[in-house]
Amino acid sequence: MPGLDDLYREIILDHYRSPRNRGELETPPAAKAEGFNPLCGDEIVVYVATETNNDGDEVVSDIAIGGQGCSISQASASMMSAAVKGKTLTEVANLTSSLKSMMSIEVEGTDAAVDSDVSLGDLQALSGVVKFPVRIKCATLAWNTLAEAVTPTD
Amino acid sequence: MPGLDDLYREIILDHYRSPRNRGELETPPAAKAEGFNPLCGDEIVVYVATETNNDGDEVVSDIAIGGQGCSISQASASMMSAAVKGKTLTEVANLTSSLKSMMSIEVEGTDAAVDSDVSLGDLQALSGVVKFPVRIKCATLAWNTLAEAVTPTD
Amino acid sequence: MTVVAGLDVATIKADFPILNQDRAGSDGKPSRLIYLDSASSSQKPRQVIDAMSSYYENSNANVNRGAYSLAVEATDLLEGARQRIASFIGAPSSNEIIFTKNATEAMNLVARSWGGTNLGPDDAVLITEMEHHANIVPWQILAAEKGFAIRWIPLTEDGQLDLTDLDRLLDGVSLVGVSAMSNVLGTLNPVRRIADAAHAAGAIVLVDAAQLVPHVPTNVVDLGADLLAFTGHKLLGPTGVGVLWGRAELLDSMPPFLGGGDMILDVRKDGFTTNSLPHKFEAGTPPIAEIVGLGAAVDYLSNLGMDAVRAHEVSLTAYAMRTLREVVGEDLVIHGPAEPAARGGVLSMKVGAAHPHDVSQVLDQHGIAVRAGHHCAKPLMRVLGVNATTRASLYIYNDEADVDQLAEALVEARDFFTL
Amino acid sequence: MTVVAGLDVATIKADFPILNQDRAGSDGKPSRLIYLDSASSSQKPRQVIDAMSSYYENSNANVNRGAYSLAVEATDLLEGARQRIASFIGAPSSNEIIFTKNATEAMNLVARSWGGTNLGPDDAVLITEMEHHANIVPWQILAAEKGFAIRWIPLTEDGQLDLTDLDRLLDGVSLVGVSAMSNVLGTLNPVRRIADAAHAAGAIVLVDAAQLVPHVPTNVVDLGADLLAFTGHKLLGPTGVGVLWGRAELLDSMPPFLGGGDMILDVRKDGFTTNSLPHKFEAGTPPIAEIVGLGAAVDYLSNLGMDAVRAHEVSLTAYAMRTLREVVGEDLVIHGPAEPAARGGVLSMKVGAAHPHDVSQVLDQHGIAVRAGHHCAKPLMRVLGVNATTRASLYIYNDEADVDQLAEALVEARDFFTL
Ligand SMILES: Cc1ncc(COP(=O)(O)O)c(C=O)c1O
Ligand SMILES: Cc1ncc(COP(=O)(O)O)c(C=O)c1O
Repeated sequence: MPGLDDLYREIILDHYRSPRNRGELETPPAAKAEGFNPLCGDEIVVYVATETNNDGDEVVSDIAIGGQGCSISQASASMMSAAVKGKTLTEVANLTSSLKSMMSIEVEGTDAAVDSDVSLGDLQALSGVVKFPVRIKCATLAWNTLAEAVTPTD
Repeated sequence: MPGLDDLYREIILDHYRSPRNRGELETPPAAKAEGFNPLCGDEIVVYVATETNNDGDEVVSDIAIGGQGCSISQASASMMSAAVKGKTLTEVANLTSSLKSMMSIEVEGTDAAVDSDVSLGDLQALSGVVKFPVRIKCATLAWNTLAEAVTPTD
Repeated sequence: MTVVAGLDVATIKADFPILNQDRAGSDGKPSRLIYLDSASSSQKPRQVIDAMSSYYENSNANVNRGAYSLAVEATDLLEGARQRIASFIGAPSSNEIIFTKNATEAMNLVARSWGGTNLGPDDAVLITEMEHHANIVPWQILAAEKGFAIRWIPLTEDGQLDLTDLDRLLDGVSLVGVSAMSNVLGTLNPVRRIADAAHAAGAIVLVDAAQLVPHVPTNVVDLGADLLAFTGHKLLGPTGVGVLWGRAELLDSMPPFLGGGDMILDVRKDGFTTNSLPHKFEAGTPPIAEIVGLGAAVDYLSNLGMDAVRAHEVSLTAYAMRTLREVVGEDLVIHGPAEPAARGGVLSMKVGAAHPHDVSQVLDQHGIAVRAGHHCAKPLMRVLGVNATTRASLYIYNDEADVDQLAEALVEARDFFTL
Repeated sequence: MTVVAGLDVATIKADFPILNQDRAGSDGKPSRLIYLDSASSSQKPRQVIDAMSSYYENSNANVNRGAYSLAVEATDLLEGARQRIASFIGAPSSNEIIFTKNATEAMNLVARSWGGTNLGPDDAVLITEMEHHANIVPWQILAAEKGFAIRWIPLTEDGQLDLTDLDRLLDGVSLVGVSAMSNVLGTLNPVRRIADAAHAAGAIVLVDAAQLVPHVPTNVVDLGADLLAFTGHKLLGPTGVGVLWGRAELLDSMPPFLGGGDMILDVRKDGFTTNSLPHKFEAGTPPIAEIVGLGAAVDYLSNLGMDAVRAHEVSLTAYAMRTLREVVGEDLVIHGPAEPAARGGVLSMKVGAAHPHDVSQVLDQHGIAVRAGHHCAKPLMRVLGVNATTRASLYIYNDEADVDQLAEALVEARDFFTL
């Protein structure tokens, strides 16, 4: 059985204790999505504002995280918020896909444009989660919620 | 395991081969009830005509049996039709109760007036059925249907 | 050792504890069970019984709920079984496998959830005269509420579906419910042909595969089914578990059936948010050990190979039809298709003038278990003009010796009850 | 040997295979499971596991159908279990015991069958803020169709039902749904008092006894219940079986829920005739082996004596509340009633600032299984102002040593996650 240290890396505990980008954004202009982990009752709220940059790409201009959850889901959300700010939506998609493939999740409907090989930086610390399959949902909750927030709803 | 002879006494096979009182009666004046054995799909129809005798008792003046079934249900119906003709409804109730107690069925709601100790005559041949619990329903189907036919419906 | 078309029945029999026990015979001498009622419920191999005991002894915990490792283990066992069951029937995704308590619940789920939403007074449902009550009564209950019509595909003389008027019958129909294999006649119905016609007419197709999946290689996509139901206990699996498969898109469009734990993402005082497939349709604690057992059953059959299973049954059915007719003679009527390749190993018989209940009693004295009755298909009984039949049904653990003993006992029953 | 108030826990533990297996611990050393999640699902004694294996190995056949002796044997085993389960809960007649797949189905049956017939736009159903989703969502689904109102009995600060306004809340209510014992707070609710008030107001009472029947001597008549649901797997029994008990007269007045085999007397093309109780509500092949297993579970508990079971749990709960508070200290909040005699052995905790999911992860490293989450009671979570709790729940196989280890591990978790 893998030990607690595999899961709770120092950097994760740091983000858990001092979460980045906690708060709300005004909607609109920001988009908002709520995510649930039905297993443990965790709820996460992602607010995300985008703008079009000079190259004509949509970029995450601001992000805020609300809701409550365990150390893994909170840390993952906090690390995500730091990682995606200023990134284009394509870069965000690549990052998400890269994170999920680290979690050994098969990414469905991946199109050719998505590159799962981008560097994860700090997010690499979440790799220990893979040994605790139940916690994978905690780690990916924020990411799925972000994806929902930036997907145009019809 | 009890043998076939316990179940299929000669008198039972005789009633099965030459069933008494097969047919229909006109309704009204006769009453009619249908019985099902959901286990095997058997259906029995009992037609019964009653009249009030000199003592003011209701008496089975005529009875007819329709439907289809196995040897036990057919023989039991045939023997029943022979046994109850001319009997008062109280005598019929006593006979039914007596038969059921031979089958080790607890008779519910038995009132004091019912006497389970009356002599069964030929019906005694059905006693072997008790060793074949599944067939008890076959043996009692006609009797339950008769009871329904003579119960005033509201 | 009896080898019939690829199955080593002696080895298979050895896997089934109940077939290797001495039971008290009518003459007091011990005898072995000759089990010919698999269409009602199959026996279980040691591998299935052990999988469930082992689950309780090593891995038992509630699923989808706990974060501790035992709960993860239980959930993995359940989801692993779901995946193997999905591939056993060629389901495109394991999320399309909904666990129910039996095939009956699966069909009620469809009636209530899909039918409750899509059927009104101007609609019609088309079923067949050979349906099991489980694919009739749910529609009758709902029709009484919603006022739609129920139409029936009639039968030909030899117990096949009469599809002459199919297009006319399909006019205005929203759903076709059809048994892939009759539990009374053994008839294998042309599901694909019916599905194609139904789809062309704008209807969806619910297949009752309770008798198909255990006996015939099954691929839900090739069948053209939209929804398909089967049950664990006829498939070497335990009681208490059934399966509804459905196209994901269709299941997604249907409202939940039962409400409770696991089928929700959120519950507030003013309402709830539904979970995704398959959880949406699996309210409450699922039959966990039973799903694990069904997974083991599917493994057992996959190891034998469903093609070999089918070949064994066709060959044994041919042997049985020939032998029974020869030994019992003119008095024997076997309902349903004459051609073994067009049917499963379900032999519904009329044995002279003897009533099925009496026949089965005589057989029971010889340790032979067959079923006498209406087989939960009363409308079909009326079409056949009988109250009941004597039904012998074959499976992987039956061999020619079983058939020979059946034939002999049928002769005794016939003679005993000949007027 | 640990003897707590009449139960010999060491002997009991020996009956549960899963509690006697070495499992891999976090440090690689083998460790024994400390199972504290019985409110989610209980473990099974050898007697229950064996009863089911033995059923499959010796007596397996479909029930209510076959005339052969094996089918009679299977039917007798099922009906014998029905009788023992009936007397276990003081049911006046075994015909009032309806087998379902779990407690969730039992409550959905009531909602659909009774509610579907009796509830309209002017009606109201009264439930409590501490209900499990299984006694909330079925009413929400039905309310969306029928337009009746759902009202909620609120809670007091210490997690009891606040009955101050009961009479006003009951005004115009047709059914009261109440959990006899909360799966989150452990609260034992005054069902009899509520039932008396409900009956006086003309309402019937559905009791969710999923947590009561396994832990507290239960008599449906004394409770004043009209309908009562529980589930096998929390009661030492297998998954895949639940029970709905109802007053015969009431069940008789309700239309069938699922349609199919066994629940009918006759099926014609133009409709069906319903069978009598209990078959009317048992469509399709029942969970036969599971019912046999539940019968064995009830025998096991009857042998211990439910009074002794309850005494053990009160005493162990008192020990746990005292010990956990002492060892973990001020940081520990135990939700629900403070008085052990007013509650069951369900301890929902807040452990400092640590999230329940993280707490349970730390505990799991020590082989301690507790549940972290919303326990299928999200409305209650909102009332408590939390997202989730860490829940340890006690049963007959737990002892003071289990509690001591829990306390120690909770300290570690608290310290690890203290900011
Ligand atoms: C109070 C209560 N009611 C109902 C249920 C549902 O039981 P099941 O999941 O077996 O249907 C549970 C258990 O999860 C419970 O604790
Ligand atoms: C064709 C068919 N459909 C449905 C069923 C119902 O299966 P279950 O009783 O397991 O729900 C059966 C078996 O009884 C069957 O033979």
